[in-house]
Amino acid sequence: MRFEAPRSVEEAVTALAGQTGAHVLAGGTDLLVKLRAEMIEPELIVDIKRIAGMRDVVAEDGGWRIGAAVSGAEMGEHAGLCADWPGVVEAVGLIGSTQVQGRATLAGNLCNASPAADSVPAMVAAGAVVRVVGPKGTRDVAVIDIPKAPGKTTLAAGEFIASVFLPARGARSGDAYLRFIPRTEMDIAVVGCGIALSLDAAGRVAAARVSLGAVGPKVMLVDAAAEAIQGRVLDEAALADLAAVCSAAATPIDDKRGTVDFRRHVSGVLARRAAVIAEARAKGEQA
Amino acid sequence: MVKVLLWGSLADLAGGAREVAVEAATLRELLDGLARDHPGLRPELDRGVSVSIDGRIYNDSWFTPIGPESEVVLLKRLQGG
Amino acid sequence: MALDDTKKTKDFKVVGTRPNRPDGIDKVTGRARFGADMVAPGMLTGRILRSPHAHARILRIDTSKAEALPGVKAVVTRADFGDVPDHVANVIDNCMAGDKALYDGHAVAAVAANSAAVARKALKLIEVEYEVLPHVTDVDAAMKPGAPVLHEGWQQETVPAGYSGNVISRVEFGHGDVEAGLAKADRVVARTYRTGATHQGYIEPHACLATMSADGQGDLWVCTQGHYMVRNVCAAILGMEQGQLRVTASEIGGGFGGKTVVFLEPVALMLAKKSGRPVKMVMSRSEVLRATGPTASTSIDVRIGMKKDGRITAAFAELRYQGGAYPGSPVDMGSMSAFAPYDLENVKTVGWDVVSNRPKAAAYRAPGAPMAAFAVESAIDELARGFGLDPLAVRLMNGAKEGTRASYGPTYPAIGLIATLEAAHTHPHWTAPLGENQGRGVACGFWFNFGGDTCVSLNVTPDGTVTVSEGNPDIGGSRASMTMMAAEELGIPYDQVRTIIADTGSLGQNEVTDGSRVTFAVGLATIEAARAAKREMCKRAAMIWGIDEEAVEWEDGAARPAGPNAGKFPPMTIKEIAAVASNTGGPIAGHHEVTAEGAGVSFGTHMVDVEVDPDTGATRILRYTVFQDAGRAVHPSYVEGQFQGGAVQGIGWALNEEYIYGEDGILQNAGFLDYRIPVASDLPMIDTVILEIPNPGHPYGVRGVGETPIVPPLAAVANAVSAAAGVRMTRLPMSPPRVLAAMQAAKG
Amino acid sequence: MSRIHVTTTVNGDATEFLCDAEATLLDVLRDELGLTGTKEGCGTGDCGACSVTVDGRLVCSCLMLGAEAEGREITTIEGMAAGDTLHPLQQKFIEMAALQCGICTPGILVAAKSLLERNPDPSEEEVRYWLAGNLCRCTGYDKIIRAVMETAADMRRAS
Repeated sequence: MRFEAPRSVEEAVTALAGQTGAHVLAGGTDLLVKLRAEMIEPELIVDIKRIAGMRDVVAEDGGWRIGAAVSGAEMGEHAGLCADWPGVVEAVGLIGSTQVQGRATLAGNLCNASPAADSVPAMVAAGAVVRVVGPKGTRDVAVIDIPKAPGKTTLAAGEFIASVFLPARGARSGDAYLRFIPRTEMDIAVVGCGIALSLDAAGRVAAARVSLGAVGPKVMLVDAAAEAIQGRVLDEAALADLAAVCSAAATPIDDKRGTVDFRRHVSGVLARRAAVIAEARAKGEQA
Repeated sequence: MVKVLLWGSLADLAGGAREVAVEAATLRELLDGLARDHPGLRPELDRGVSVSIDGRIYNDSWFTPIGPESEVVLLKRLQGG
Repeated sequence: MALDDTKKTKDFKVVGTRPNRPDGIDKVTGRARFGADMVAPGMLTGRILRSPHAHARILRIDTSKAEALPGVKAVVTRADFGDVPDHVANVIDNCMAGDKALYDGHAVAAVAANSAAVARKALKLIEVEYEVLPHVTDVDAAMKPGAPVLHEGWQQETVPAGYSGNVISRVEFGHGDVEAGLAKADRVVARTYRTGATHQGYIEPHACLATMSADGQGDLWVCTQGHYMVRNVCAAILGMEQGQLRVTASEIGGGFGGKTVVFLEPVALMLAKKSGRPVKMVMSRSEVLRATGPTASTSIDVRIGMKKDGRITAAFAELRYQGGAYPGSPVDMGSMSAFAPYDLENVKTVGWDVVSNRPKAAAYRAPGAPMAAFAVESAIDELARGFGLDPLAVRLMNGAKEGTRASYGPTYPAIGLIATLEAAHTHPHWTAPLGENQGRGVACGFWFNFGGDTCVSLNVTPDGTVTVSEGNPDIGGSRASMTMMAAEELGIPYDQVRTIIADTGSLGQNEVTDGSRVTFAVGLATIEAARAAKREMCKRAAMIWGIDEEAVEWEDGAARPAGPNAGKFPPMTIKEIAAVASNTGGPIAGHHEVTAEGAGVSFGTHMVDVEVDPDTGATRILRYTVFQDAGRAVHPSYVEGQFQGGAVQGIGWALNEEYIYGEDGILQNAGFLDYRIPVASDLPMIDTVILEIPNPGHPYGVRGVGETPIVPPLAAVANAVSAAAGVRMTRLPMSPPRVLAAMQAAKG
Repeated sequence: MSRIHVTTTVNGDATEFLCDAEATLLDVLRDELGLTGTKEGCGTGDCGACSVTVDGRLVCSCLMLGAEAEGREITTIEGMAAGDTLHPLQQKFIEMAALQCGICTPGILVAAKSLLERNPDPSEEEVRYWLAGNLCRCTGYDKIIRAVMETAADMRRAS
């Protein structure tokens, strides 16, 4: 195995081009676990952290462009991100321990392509777009289109994610992400739910994006959930409808972390709770 | 004679008696006497037992004295963690 | 000289205080050397190839390609060990599979190579041809006729006809007439309870460093709860004389019973023997979970009858414990301890030891008792609540006391159960208000505690300070406790004594650090060794003063003339006597070798408040209080630490920890990610109340305290969750999906 | 396969080492540099026993390659005391019996120090969540949490 730490995107693309068994290293919190477990035996590891800009958070078009090597801890310390996309920041903050937070990244969480990745439903709800670089140039891709199947992404050979773009939050808007785990920390999500919504002047839901994690082979954007609350005040009836739609939309499996029935039920529970938080944030309340 | 209380399944192997009498003044004499008088107990005795004498539990000390009025109870060999 | 046999509380100067531990600085600075921290010149790395099948016949192992790989210095399989004595046959078969691999992770071969990378590569070159066999991992399934049988012909004479060969033994305890007693009850609860298999979960993986010389001498550095056990077992397996194998215990990073057996050690020695080089082996976490530890999973039927005033009329439990691939589940201990806290006229327990395709169960803190207590204490709680009675009052009414005939046979001497119950009953926790979705549970627990072979050597140095050598690895502060007892007995300051853990070449046989025995048994031997040294020092003073030995007594660290005819001499301190030791007969020491008997049994009562989320079934522990009899708390901080640690391990067992096997018999959660031990944010502070009912079998009244604290929490938490959720939980762990499903089923 | 030459700073000392590309920082610290105070409990970032700081940021050294240490500043448990003067956390852990076996202790101390550098007045909940990635199987965490909070109070009083 070889290790390279290129200083530019071009160098990284060159290093990865045509190299079989090459893996990109950002935070490494998934990659090193797989390496150690001998699930992967790379020929080459390309550390992208020394590429200019990879560790920066930059304001762009009213939103934020987050370098692929920005850690969860750094996001949590960024006042602008925390103010605009608290749900995304909280979601990335849920990944692993304080120690893991010191390294784990949004891009890595996405490329690991686990259906249970915490930050991914939050990014999907936020309408995040990633900038993919590779031998054929640069392209912007919606986060929802990156995961293909458990452990697999739509990235082509030699491509990697250079940054994640969170769009402008918009007026009267808020987001939230909740997950269910058996302990209070250190577990993989049994169910995750991200919601981003905007309210109209009357406090009705003007637009919403609702996503679910860990209840299907990949993250899902639940359009029916958004439709269920569209134009409504988030009263008990609306929340109950939201919960029912999310429970129905979930297509989970039984595994060591949870059962089908449990995951379906909790999908609705989390959607309801996350919606209340997102609504409060959209109203400018502390939540 | 010392009266020895046997646990339930051990009693079955000693002919059904929950209590047997053995001529013994020490733990060693007690264990030897039980094996001699009740051959059915031998496999369990060979696997090892603990013995409660007047409420104190002994595992190994052969020459622990046993009085004729002592309360003697055989126990499965204790394990710990 | 006059020496009191027992000290009274008011006399203690050191015991009962909280000095800093002698190994503290090493452990907070990273200097302390644990199992994996040792190196030797020319050292090789050893690694183990493990079975990917739950049950398979090993048809052929071809190691030739691995042996040919450059850098590989030795390859070992079961064949290298040949025939071994009967008493270690199962031990080596568990360390290295023979004809069959009996569980996922069972070792089948090992290599030693000059780097970890080469060793890893070599494992891949070992070809093993398996014939995969049907497997069974569930205890009830393993007992059924027709279940895949692990070992033909191993069933003991105690098992009636009609059971699978996996049922190894049956045991029965009790007295009275259970059926007649149940007939007198106003209500009988009859339920089946199940517990998952848990792992001891020590944070330090098993590790050792072995060397073997051509002349047959061996040395082993190892993290273990008992290096004398390691010596004896490894010597038997390798056909060595015990005196030729010197074992040194490293600092030990947790054990809880899981390091009372060997796993790597015989293999490392064999690799060292074949390679002629030192071999270091360190397990990965997944190896620890797949192939060491765990405890038994259980299925337990309980029937208890109660009068409406709370009096128990009869109690019955049938306990089925699968202990993994070899006989020896802790069902005997479970059967003996199940009803130990109660004064019962009619009681019976039946225990079944069952093998299955899982790693062989190792002891885990009060082995066998927590599961039995979970079942029994749940049933008692259900009865008490059903009659609208105070669960603590019911336990006080039925609780065992001095003179009670224990369910396992003997009559109790002075014991502390009632004291713990009374302390719980009057504690503010018991009457604190509870909120919505919250519940409070209580439960009692019992453990035997042991003594066993123990040696202590106490030496007085020329400057009059003292060294104590003991042979039991210090797993939770025992060097501090021994130092305290030596200082107490000698009447000198704590910092004038240093205690070390000696290697197997330095002391006689020592029983493993288990059964909560160390503070009791090693403490007893330390006190006796100090008394021997005091006698010698009194003798030296008598020589110097020219008076009779009998006319000298020891007090406050000095020899003093005593009695009317002793004469008037100023006291001679330990330092003064030590300074002239060479002139008065030579170096001064005391030592004591004993098979300690008379460890006092111990009882505890736990109280816990929980909140259950009605929407998700998630349980949060809100408040927890432990009440336990310590006999005498030598270092109260470490007693509290045992209470707290045991309680939290029990909370983990109750809520989240379990071995999860797939249909394929493969362990699905062999890592700390999905084997979920409690984390700091899961817990509140764990309050403790230490009761002190002295053990008459120890000079200072000490009882073991380490194991009892894990006995009550499974039931205490289950009783609290059942109260909060409004439905009786009978299966552990009470994971959120199980609690939610139970709540939904109860709602209909 | 040639080894990688890395120049870094460990506990304030300029340090060079050679490592294989797949070697973790934990492997390097323990096996190349002899700094065995950093422990391996799991190798998967789930136990925190291998906690160190890299450029002041708390990480699991098992989840970082040794090669990544180039130009970084690493601090381990061995760098916590100043000569024979213990850090207040180290002293308090001993005094309050906040360790039993001691295997998790180095990682917990490194993590707790990192917390107090960021938050000198943490609540009990903040301490518990910050340390959630540091498993301890002996203590039930009670005395650890108390020791961290008391140290924080002492350090606030002293400053």
